[in-house]
Formats: sequence, C-alpha cells, structure tokens
Amino acid sequence: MKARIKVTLKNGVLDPQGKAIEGALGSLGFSGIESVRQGKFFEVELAETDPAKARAAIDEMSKKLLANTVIENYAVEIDEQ
Amino acid sequence: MKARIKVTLKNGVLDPQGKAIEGALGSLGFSGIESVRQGKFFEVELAETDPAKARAAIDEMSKKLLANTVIENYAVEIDEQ
Amino acid sequence: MIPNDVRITPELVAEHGLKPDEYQRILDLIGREPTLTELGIFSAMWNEHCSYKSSKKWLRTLPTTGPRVICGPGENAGVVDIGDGQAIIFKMESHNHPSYIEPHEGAATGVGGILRDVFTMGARPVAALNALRFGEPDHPRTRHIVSGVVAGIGGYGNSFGVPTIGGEVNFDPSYNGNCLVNAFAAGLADTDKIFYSEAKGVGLPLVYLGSKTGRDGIHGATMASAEFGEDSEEKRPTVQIGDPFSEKLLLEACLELMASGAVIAIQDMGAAGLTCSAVEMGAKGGLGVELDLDKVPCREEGMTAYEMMLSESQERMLMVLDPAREKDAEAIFVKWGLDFAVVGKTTDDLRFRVSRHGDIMADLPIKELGDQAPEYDRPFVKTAKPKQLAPADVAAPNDLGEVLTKILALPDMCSRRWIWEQYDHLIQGNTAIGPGGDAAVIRVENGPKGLAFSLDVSPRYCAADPVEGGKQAVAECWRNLTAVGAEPLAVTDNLNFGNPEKPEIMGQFVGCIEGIGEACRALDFPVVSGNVSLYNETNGKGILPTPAIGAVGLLPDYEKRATIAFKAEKEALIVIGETKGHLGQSIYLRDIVGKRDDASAPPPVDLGLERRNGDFVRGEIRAGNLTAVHDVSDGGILVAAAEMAMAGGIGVSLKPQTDLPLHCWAFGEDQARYLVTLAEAEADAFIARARETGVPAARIGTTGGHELTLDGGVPISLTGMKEAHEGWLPAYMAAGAEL
Amino acid sequence: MKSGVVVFPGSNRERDMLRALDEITGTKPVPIWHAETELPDLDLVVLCGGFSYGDYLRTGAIAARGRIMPAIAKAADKGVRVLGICNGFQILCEAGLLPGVLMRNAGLKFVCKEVKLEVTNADTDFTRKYRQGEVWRCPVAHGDGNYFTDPETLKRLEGENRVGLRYAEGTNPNGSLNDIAGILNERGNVFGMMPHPENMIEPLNGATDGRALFESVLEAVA
Ligand SMILES: Nc1ncnc2c1ncn2[C@@H]1O[C@H](COP(=O)(O)OP(=O)(O)O)[C@@H](O)[C@H]1O
Ligand SMILES: [Mg+2]
Repeated sequence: MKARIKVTLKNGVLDPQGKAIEGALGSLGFSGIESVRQGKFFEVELAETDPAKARAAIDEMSKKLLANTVIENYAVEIDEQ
Repeated sequence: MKARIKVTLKNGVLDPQGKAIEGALGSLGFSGIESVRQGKFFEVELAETDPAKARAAIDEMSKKLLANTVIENYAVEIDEQ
Repeated sequence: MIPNDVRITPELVAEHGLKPDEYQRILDLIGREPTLTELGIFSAMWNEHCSYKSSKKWLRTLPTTGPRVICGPGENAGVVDIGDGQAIIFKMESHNHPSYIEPHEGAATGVGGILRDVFTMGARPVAALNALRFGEPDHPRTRHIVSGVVAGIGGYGNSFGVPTIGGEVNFDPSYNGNCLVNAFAAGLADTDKIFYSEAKGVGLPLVYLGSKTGRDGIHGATMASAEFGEDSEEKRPTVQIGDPFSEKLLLEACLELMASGAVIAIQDMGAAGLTCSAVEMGAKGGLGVELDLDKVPCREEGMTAYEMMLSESQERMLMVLDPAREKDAEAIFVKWGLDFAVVGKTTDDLRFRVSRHGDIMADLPIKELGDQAPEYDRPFVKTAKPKQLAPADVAAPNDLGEVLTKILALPDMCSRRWIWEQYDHLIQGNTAIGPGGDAAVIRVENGPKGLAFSLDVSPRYCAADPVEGGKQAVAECWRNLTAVGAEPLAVTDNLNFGNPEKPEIMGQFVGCIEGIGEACRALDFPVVSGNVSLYNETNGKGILPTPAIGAVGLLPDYEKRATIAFKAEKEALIVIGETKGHLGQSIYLRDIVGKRDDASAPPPVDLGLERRNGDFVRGEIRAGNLTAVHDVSDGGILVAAAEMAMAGGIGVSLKPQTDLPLHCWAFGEDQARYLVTLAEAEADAFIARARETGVPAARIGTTGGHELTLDGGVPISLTGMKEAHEGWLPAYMAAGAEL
Repeated sequence: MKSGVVVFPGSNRERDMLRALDEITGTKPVPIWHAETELPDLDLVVLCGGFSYGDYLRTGAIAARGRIMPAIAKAADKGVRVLGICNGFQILCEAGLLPGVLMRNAGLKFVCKEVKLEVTNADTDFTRKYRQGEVWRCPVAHGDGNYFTDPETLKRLEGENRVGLRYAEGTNPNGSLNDIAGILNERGNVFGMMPHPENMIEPLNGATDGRALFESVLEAVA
C-alpha cells in the first residue's frame, strides 16, 4: 500500500527557499507570480494492507519524523490499490 | 490562481534522504516499510486567471527551474477557483 | 489622540511578563493607561533579556577598561585594539530557550544574531565559536537537541561564510529541560572605521534595511526570559527561521554602505527587533524617535503596530543615514536585493512615537524605556564554602590505564570531531589552529599577526564554589590562549543561570561575577562585552551555574604558535606548575568514583601563579624553544598527555617523580599547569630556566613508540585510546533516529 | 594568465580563490559580478565555492540560470578554461556544462575534513602538474558532493578518461559514484571538482598540494 505525505510550512513561517525561487522565476522573465512556497513530498511503500491501519501508522511517522510540527503541517493520502 | 507542483526523483536515481528516513523510521520502531522516496512540493500563486495559460506557464517554470529534468519528474495541479 | 482599543487587564499585564509594581511604574511614568502596543513595548524593553534589571548592579563591578580597549560593554560588541590600526570586535550571546523549543532554527538564529552584532559595528566576521550544554545522554530529548543544534549552527555559519573554529560541550542532567546555546563571533575592522548605535543629529532619516517583517518570534524576547513550564509547547509558534543567505547579503551591503561614508549610526534588530533597536539608538543619542509603521516592509498582510513592534524577524538593521547620501545607500541595497525603506526620523523631544494608519499607537519617554529601565538589587544567599577533600580520602583504582581509557570516552571528555566536522572551519583560508586544540588560531589577513580564541567554564566547579569557579573559568581561558603562544587581550562572557528571584541562585550569580571580576583584574583581562541569560530552569530545576567565558589573544607572529601534538620521538615531556593531586570536583571523582553533586571544593585558583607560569610558557613558545604545549585541565596530567600522544600519533612513557598516590598525581586537576615537550638535549637547560623564574618544572616522561606507559605499568596502545576517544559521540548519535 | 572569479549572491569562497590565483599566477584575478552579461577577455574563468542563492531549491540551481551564465557557456565553447570548485561544480552541472548532478552527501551531513585525491588523469589542463596516479591531500567542505549520473553517462565519463580526480584510500566523504571528485567536459576545457585546492596552497594550510592544480592551468594556457 502506498502513502503520499505533503509537508508544508505553517502560514506565516518564513520560507527563505520560496522567497529565493520567487526571485529567480522573476529574473527568468516569468511575470505575475504572487508567491512561491516550498514544501516536502514523501512517498512511502507499506506492507500494511488495511487502509485505516496504514493511515494511523503514517500519521505517527509524520508527527515523529517526516514533519517538524513546530513549523510544518502535513497532509496524508493513502492509495487504496 | 493557485498551482501545485510535485517534484519527484526518477526511478533509478539514488535518494540519500529517502534511504536515511527509511532507516530512521526503522529505528523508531516502525515496521513493514518497503521504501521511502523524498521529493519536493511547491505552491505557486499566479495572477493569471486562465487555467490553460496558467498550466502552460507553470509547465515552463518546472522545466526551466523547479525540476532538474535530468533526475527529476514533475506533476502539475491547477486550482480552478 | 491615542486610540485605546484594548483594556489592559492584570492578566494581560502578567502575560507580558510585567510584575504589578512594574506596571504601576508604567502608569506613573505616562500618567495614563498604556495602549496594547505600548504595553508590548514596555514588556520587551523591561524584560530581563533587554534590560538586565537583575544583573546590571553586578555587571558594573566587572573591569571593562584597559590600554587596548576601544569600546567596552554597552555596544553591540566589544572592540579591542590589536595594533597596526586594526581592531578585533567580539561578543558572545545566548539562544538557550529558542534552541530548546526548535533546536535547528533556534541555534541557527542564535548564530545569525551574534554575527549581526559584530558586523553592525563595521567588522567582517573572521571567527565563530560556540559553547553548548546538553542534558544527560540518556534523556529522551538530548540526541534530538544535539543533532538539531549542531546542524543549525553549521548550516548558518557555513552558508554565511565564517569559519567555526571552536567551542565547548558538556552533558549534565541539569540541562535536560533547558539546553544552553552560547554563540561567539569575532570580526576585524580598522580602528578608524568602527560604527556605533548612538544616533546623532535631529530630523535625520531612520532607515530600515534587510529582510521583510513578519510575525516571527513575537514575544520571543519575553519567552527568552520566562521560566519554562509545562506550557512551553504553546510557546512554539514564536520560533524564528534563520536565513543565512539574506544575512550574507546584509553583511556585504552593510560593509559597502559603511565604506561609502553614508552611515551615521547603525543597530541590528535582535530581541524585540524594531522596538529595542529604535529605542537604543535614540536613548543613547539623547534623541527622540518617530516611526511610521506604514513604511515598514512587511511579509504578511494586515500586521498590527503591536506585531510590528515585537516582531523578531531576522536579518534586519536600522540605520541613521546622512540624508545627502540616501540615494547611493538605496542603490547599494537594491544591488544586493535587500529591502530599504525610510521608516522614521530622529527628533529632539526624547519621545518614542509610533504611528500606524495615521494613528499614534505609542508615545513614550524614550530614556525611561531604554537606559533608565528598572533595576533590581535581588536578595541573595552566598553558596556555603565547600570542604577540602584530602587526596587520601579518594580510593585508588586497581588499573589506572583502564580508568584513563574510560575517561577518554566520557561524554564530557571524548573527541568533538563529530560536531566540528559539520562546521566549515577552513573557509577564508586563515585557520592556523582549527578545532581540537587548546585555543583556535587564525591568521590576521596576510599576517604576520594571529588571533587566538577560547571558550571555557567548568559548571561543576561553579556549582561547588561560585567564586573559585568564576576565577577558574577566566584562568582556563587565559591558559588556553597562553598555551598556543598568544597574549591574552580581553574577554566576553555569557552568564547562564537559573531563576534570580531565588536567593540561592542569585547567590551563585553574585559569587561567579565576584570570581570573574577578581580574575580579570589580576590578569589584566578586561570584560568588553557579554550577555546574561537567567531563568534557565524547567519546572523549578535550575541548571548548573554556567558563566561561559570567551577570550581573545594576540600572536605577533602566527608562525610562532604551539600545538598540542607530540612532534617527534625521544623528546622530553615536562610539567610546568605544581602538582598537588587535587581531586575535589575532578572528573575522576565525578565519573569514575561516581560522586556527582559531591560537596568537595574545586581546585583553588592562584592568579599570581597562573600569571607567572603562563608568562614563562608563552616566553618559551615565542623563543621557539618548545615543540608541543598543552594546558592541564579536566582529567589531569594523564589525560593531557594522552591527548598530546593521540594528536601526534606518537606514544609516551611516563615516569612521575612524586610521593603522591599515583591516581592523585595522574587525575588531580590542580590549576596553572601545562605539559610541554622539547628536544632531550635542551631539557635540563629549560628546567633550569624555569626554576630561575620560580616556576615549578619537572621532567615526567619521554615521547616515543605507539603506546602510553605509566611508570612501567601495562602499556595502553594509541589505537585503543583513539577508538575510545573518537568513538563515543558518533556511536551515541548513530544510535538514534535523528536526521 | 588572466583569470576571473564569478561572484554570485551567496558565494563565500571568492576571497580564498582570488588570493590563491593572485599568489600562484602572479597576476591579479578580476572579480566578475553575476549580473554582468559579458566576460572580459580571460584565460581562466573560475566559479568559486559558497552557497549561491543560499543553495535553496537545489545547490547551484538558481545561479546556473543567472545572467552571466550564457557568457560563460560561450567562452567555454571558444575553448576558454572554466574551473568550478564546490558550489562552482554544482553550478556547472546544473547549467549543463558538465554532466550529472551533485546530490546530498550520503551521510546527510555537511562535512569539512581533509581527504586524499588520486589523479586518475594527469593529462588534462587542470592536472598536468601532478603525476598520473599521484595521491594528494585536500580539504572538502560541502553538504551536497555526492556525484551521480546515469549509467551511460558514467560509462562515457570513464571510457573517455574524463574523471580527473578520485577520492582515494577510502576517504570518499559523500558517497560519490566511483569515488568521483572531479570531472571534465568532452572538450577538456571545463573542469569541476568538490574539494578546495584553494585552501591547500601554503604551509599555514598544512600542505601546498593544491598549488599544482592552478599551476597546471597556468602552464596549459602559457
Ligand atoms: N555579562 C556581561 N558582561 C559584560 N557586558 C555585558 C554582559 N551582559 C551584557 N553586556 C553588555 O550589555 C549590552 C547589551 O547586551 P545585549 O542585549 O546582549 O546586546 P545586544 O542587544 O547587541 O544583543 C552589550 O553591549 C553587552 O556586551
Ligand atoms: Mg545587537
């Protein structure tokens, strides 16, 4: 079973990376860019076959390791098949 | 208009972070983890209001900067509203 | 008219860390109820971190002047003359509470803050060091904090481009809930191009430079002085994120701007950013300040005056500019891609006035906010004098060699390589002695001068006897600088203590300052800058008193420096200074015999002997007579000898001439001692020279082979010692799940 | 030899490099600001170490798309020697002037230490003053030096003898493929390496092994 975890910075938390990318896109000639925020993305393959159990495990992992909950939020998606 | 870009490593490209996370999850007592891959996630706010134009622009940005197409794939999602 | 939106309740006052009597003082000062913004401003200016209200009285007792001191405490950093029209500018500052809450960003922004303090004065940073204190290794949070703090310090300094060349690390249960991250930075400037924060001239533009203002770290300053309770989790969202890239741009832009002659006064935005910097600049210059917050570059929508005044967004500066040069100044900042905005002006009415959307949000007397903030004379009880421990009272081990190997692998004694290999200690190309020696040494651009740096304190000594412990911290710094051949110039300090409202904690503080002051006076070692961090407690448990000392020394010629590594076989090993086998508060007593919190006295510090022995060793180094030098500290002679052997990859056979029990001789921590090596043929003449100057010197061994042997005892292989010494930290960190 | 050092926002070893070039080539190198669109007439263009644009997004990614880069590509086409050290190497890869990428160190940590480098091709403009197979001391200081490329490219690199330097004696600090420390472009005038020879040029550094690298270019362009 496959899980996808999106980790994004909480609102208002400074995102130096996003800021730099915004600037770079501008100097590459892209216009009308209002903001860029960068986050992380994880794909985890699990032996677990029960979606509920998988979700619970992934949630645990996200809290413990994948996301720094002091400054980041995370969202989990489970692939049924 | 908001766009979301997922950047993931191509198959066969080694992923030191993913590997390390796999190991770390193991030593945190999580079992049944078959693989972890780490990627990037971007949220871009655009002034553009035409979805097609927005998608084209984002595609450009991804090719030109956000992804290193030598080792990375990217997937774009546009928020209609 | 001031719109007074929010009622100021006693709860609100308490929430801002202000005591009822302090709030009363505010009411008396302004003759009306403050606005919320004003309350925030007072809480920021009057908290411990910015006002030094509990410590000022005692800081005044420190010696802060000397022939080389250009600027002592009171500015962003201390300034010391190193000749040839050059000055070294340095300071140490804590980021303890933020680092406990978010280790990586807390430590990173701590480094960013101290670097700013240094380049705000016109200096290009040339060295960074850090003094770190963590909880016991087995505590569940310790590993996470170690890995985050080290990565945060490295991540910031490496990207900024300053060599991180030294520091110190301890583990102790008293830091379980309150780690200490003390960051030191030093920079070089020309003595005629130093910049200060005192505003000069009425009606001049106040310019905001650097990154945009967000809601980062609002109440960070109040947090940094608030004792941790169970709710510290809730304080989390106030943590700031460091952006070393912007800091590097800010450095280059500021130095370019300063060179252009446009800068009249400059102050970095540190704790309580805009508030502290604007008030400090005005108060110091005897001027008022007017801020129009609508002009402040913001990162987020709809920020209130309150939020802007308390934001601790990083990488920002405030300047008073020569109006004639405003355009050139702006051009420089545009070139470096940084924000630049005129946000106010200086006035002649000594008021601090802040407006937002045309409303006056604050109108306060600037002096009372700034240099006339409240001051306390807190009650204290002196720590009881500990009892001397007789050498005979400490049992001898069956196998000294086994004990040595154990000691070399202790958390407090093992190699710190795992940490400093994550720091770029080579960048700038001037590193002469990197991490791992007694003091770090850099070449002053193009030489021949060199500068030496050391951070030291032995918290366990300070806990047992604050006065001796304070003296010892200064003496050990002085000794470390001497051991590389440097002339000790001046110190900065970072005084980390528990809750000063507890008389016994205040007693530790007062005692340590007394010791520090006495030592600095005796060694002509003035205190030119520093920082106080109080309330380092969690749920009422105080940390060990930890007055970290950071010291700077000067080498006239960096080529004439000494290092700890044995250089050749068959050289004479000589101990300088008297060995009395003092085991009170020693590593041996604490970690081998197992007496933590033991009440015995730490080794006494005789400052006269320190100076006499040190001056002799320095003279011999500069005369080129010594091949290796190492000061004797934690762990005593045997550990010092082992460290020299491991560093040089050459063994040693020790033949102590002593009537002391061997373990007292080997592990005693008597002060004012050094181990030195030199060619066999020169040994006798050297010892004779020492005796002439009244300096005790005794031959204790000969270098050679690949083992350390003690008086015919079982030889210990260098490889075995190295494995023990290098192995502990990497193994400990690898055992956890940290990334 | 006329040399120039490109300075991007966030470059931080430009002063080390300028000093090394000055001392070894005997001619003052010129700093080149990233916003320029043309290069002065040079024999050697150096992209120095640092964290250009914070190394945000990917190391070297943003700098590789900077205004000066087309001019550098043009110079490279004309045969001008281009040397990328550390962040410079990362930039050259991102810019496509060298193949492959530099990924996060296998240990996931920034590493600053001395390593051993083996000269696996002494017949290049950047290594000719070393002996074939010579092993020399050099410091590294990076978080992303883990060289990676697809099997075909790797085969070509090795087949065409374009791996100039390899980490030797088990000192590979980052997990780099085939212990690769430095590689050449096809034409042999563009060289990228992770270690810092500019920090190994005088007794103060503990050795002077890095000098020969700069002396090689000096000889090549003479
Ligand atoms: N323990 C101390 N000893 C000497 N000077 C100190 C001490 N603590 C603070 N100072 C001085 O008081 C001034 C204010 O300290 P601080 O607020 O930490 O500086 P900054 O505002 O630049 O961070 C500085 O000049 C500092 O050097
Ligand atoms: Mg300051």
